[in-house]
Amino acid sequence: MSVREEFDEWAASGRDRGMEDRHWHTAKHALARMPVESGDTVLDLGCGSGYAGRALRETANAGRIYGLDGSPEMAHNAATYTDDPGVTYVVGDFGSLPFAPDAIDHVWSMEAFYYAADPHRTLEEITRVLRPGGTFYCAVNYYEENVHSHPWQDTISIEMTRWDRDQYREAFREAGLAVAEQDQIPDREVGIPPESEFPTDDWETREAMVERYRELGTLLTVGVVL
Amino acid sequence: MSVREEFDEWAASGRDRGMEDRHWHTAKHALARMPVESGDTVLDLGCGSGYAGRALRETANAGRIYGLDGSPEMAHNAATYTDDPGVTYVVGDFGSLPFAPDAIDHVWSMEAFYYAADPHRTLEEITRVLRPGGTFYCAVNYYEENVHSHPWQDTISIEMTRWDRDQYREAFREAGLAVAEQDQIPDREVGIPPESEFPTDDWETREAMVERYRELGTLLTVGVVL
Amino acid sequence: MKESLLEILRCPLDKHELELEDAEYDGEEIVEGTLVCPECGERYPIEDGIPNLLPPDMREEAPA
Amino acid sequence: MKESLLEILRCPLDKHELELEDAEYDGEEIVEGTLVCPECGERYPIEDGIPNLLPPDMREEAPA
Ligand SMILES: Nc1ncnc2c1ncn2[C@@H]1O[C@H](CSCC[C@H](N)C(=O)O)[C@@H](O)[C@H]1O
Ligand SMILES: Nc1ncnc2c1ncn2[C@@H]1O[C@H](CSCC[C@H](N)C(=O)O)[C@@H](O)[C@H]1O
Repeated sequence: MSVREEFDEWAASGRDRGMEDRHWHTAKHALARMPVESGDTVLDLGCGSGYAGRALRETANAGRIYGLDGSPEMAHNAATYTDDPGVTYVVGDFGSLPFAPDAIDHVWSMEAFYYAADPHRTLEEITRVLRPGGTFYCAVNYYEENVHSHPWQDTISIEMTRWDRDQYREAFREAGLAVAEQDQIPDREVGIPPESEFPTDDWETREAMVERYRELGTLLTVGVVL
Repeated sequence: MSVREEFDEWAASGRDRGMEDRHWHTAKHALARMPVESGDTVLDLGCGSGYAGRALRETANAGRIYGLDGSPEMAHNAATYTDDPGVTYVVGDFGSLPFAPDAIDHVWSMEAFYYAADPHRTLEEITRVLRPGGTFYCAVNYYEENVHSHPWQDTISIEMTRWDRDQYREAFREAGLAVAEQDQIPDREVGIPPESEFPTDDWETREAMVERYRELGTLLTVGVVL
Repeated sequence: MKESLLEILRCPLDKHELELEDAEYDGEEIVEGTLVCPECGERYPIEDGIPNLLPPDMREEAPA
Repeated sequence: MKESLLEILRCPLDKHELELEDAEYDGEEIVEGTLVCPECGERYPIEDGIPNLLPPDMREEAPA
């Protein structure tokens, strides 16, 4: 199945809003760190429901938000959640961004980057569309150190990239992005049931669930175009 | 009183270790985000007891740490806390760093930057000694939004710079540092007594103490040399 | 989408500027139309106001 | 301090390289000595292994 088919299906079944609720727990902390100035242009790669861009309009007074997604259904859903004229959705692929060079001040991507068919090429594309000094905020829950995310590949038809922390930093630098920060942001909000309720449908042990959310969390890598 | 006199006195009375204990609560989170690679050279500006540089040697395998402090007593104390040959202390002033251009991979500074007599000049000096792509991690508890820090100026003879978040970002950019991140890191460790114990010697209300530590926290601004 | 979007949008294949054809407007919003790359000739549809700039080989309809 | 530190240390006033004089060693460590700037002639003491590179006007002893 293609990205479009897979995620059109997710969008049609309402998973875009479900992801928004869950991802917000850690995404909001990363969004709050972004050096977005009033009037800046921000690109949200794999925007899903588009919540991140809308948040940056409200909190950082971003001037223009472009939400790009490979799934037309996702982009169309996102468009129905806002009538803000500063927010625009575009259907496109991570492999060949349909934007002019230096057109973007900051790129955001949550839980999407690892679906890129060629992640190195995507990083080069990001470097191309960002102006010098622009940042790429790349947040992922699927990464090598998060052993609890490894089985996700079995549930989806698209090949996923599972880099570790070092590989993210190295690939950023290869593409011309200086690494400014790397962090793991814990999810302190998801409810973890008491010991007596384990195993649950999703978790063998309470310990594993605590490790996944409170300790490993979301891997954030921040790059800056030199 | 000069920086040297003021802080020599602090060092002589053991306040260097006291600051280390308190600052560690938030400094460790910022240190953990730094993109320090094995073998990198890190400069700690206003190193005090020198704990931050020693931590980066241990956790990130930094190759060389230079701890610079304007107080000879601070630097001499710091030297007695380690015999690691990768760690070197230097007495010097923020206004004219005694280092070659491009010599440093990353600069760290905790609770010290605002003592610079001319903070703009210090930022230019930092840009000069950092290599392109190098980062400046600037962490401060004394800043405009932290109203609880405002009275600190009355307790010290050195003039302190009290910028707000915007002023930090603007000054970084003026000096040639792209802003990669700005964040306020809460101190979740300092013990806050129960309501019944307020007012304490230091705090009128519990609410104020909670705001100071759990909400406002340490302001971190990260710059990258273009 | 707004017409001003053309300033920043590029053909995903050759990064050339795009030209707008057959535009239908709803106020300032372009709701239907086609973006054409004068360099490679590729055509990209605007559907419901959203331009579809997937490379052509990724754009086919899902099998019914 | 180690002699290799000279590669990176500069005169705080004019950023010129520094030269080492009157060095006393303890193994590889220079424990006492003077760093001299051949450009401006300024002299910086090494005390207990720690070079003092404060600009001269900031270096005076505290009033006794
Ligand atoms: N190659 C590709 N090009 C463009 N979008 C892609 C893509 N691969 C996956 N996507 C999109 O990336 C999204 C991943 S789900 C994450 C959505 C959103 N960022 C959130 O935090 O909830 C999906 O909407 C999917 O359609
Ligand atoms: N202009 C200046 N040049 C060099 N060092 C300075 C300075 N002004 C203040 N300092 C030093 O900055 C330190 C501030 S106290 C903070 C120490 C340490 N970073 C910590 O986190 O605990 C003091 O050691 C003081 O001597």
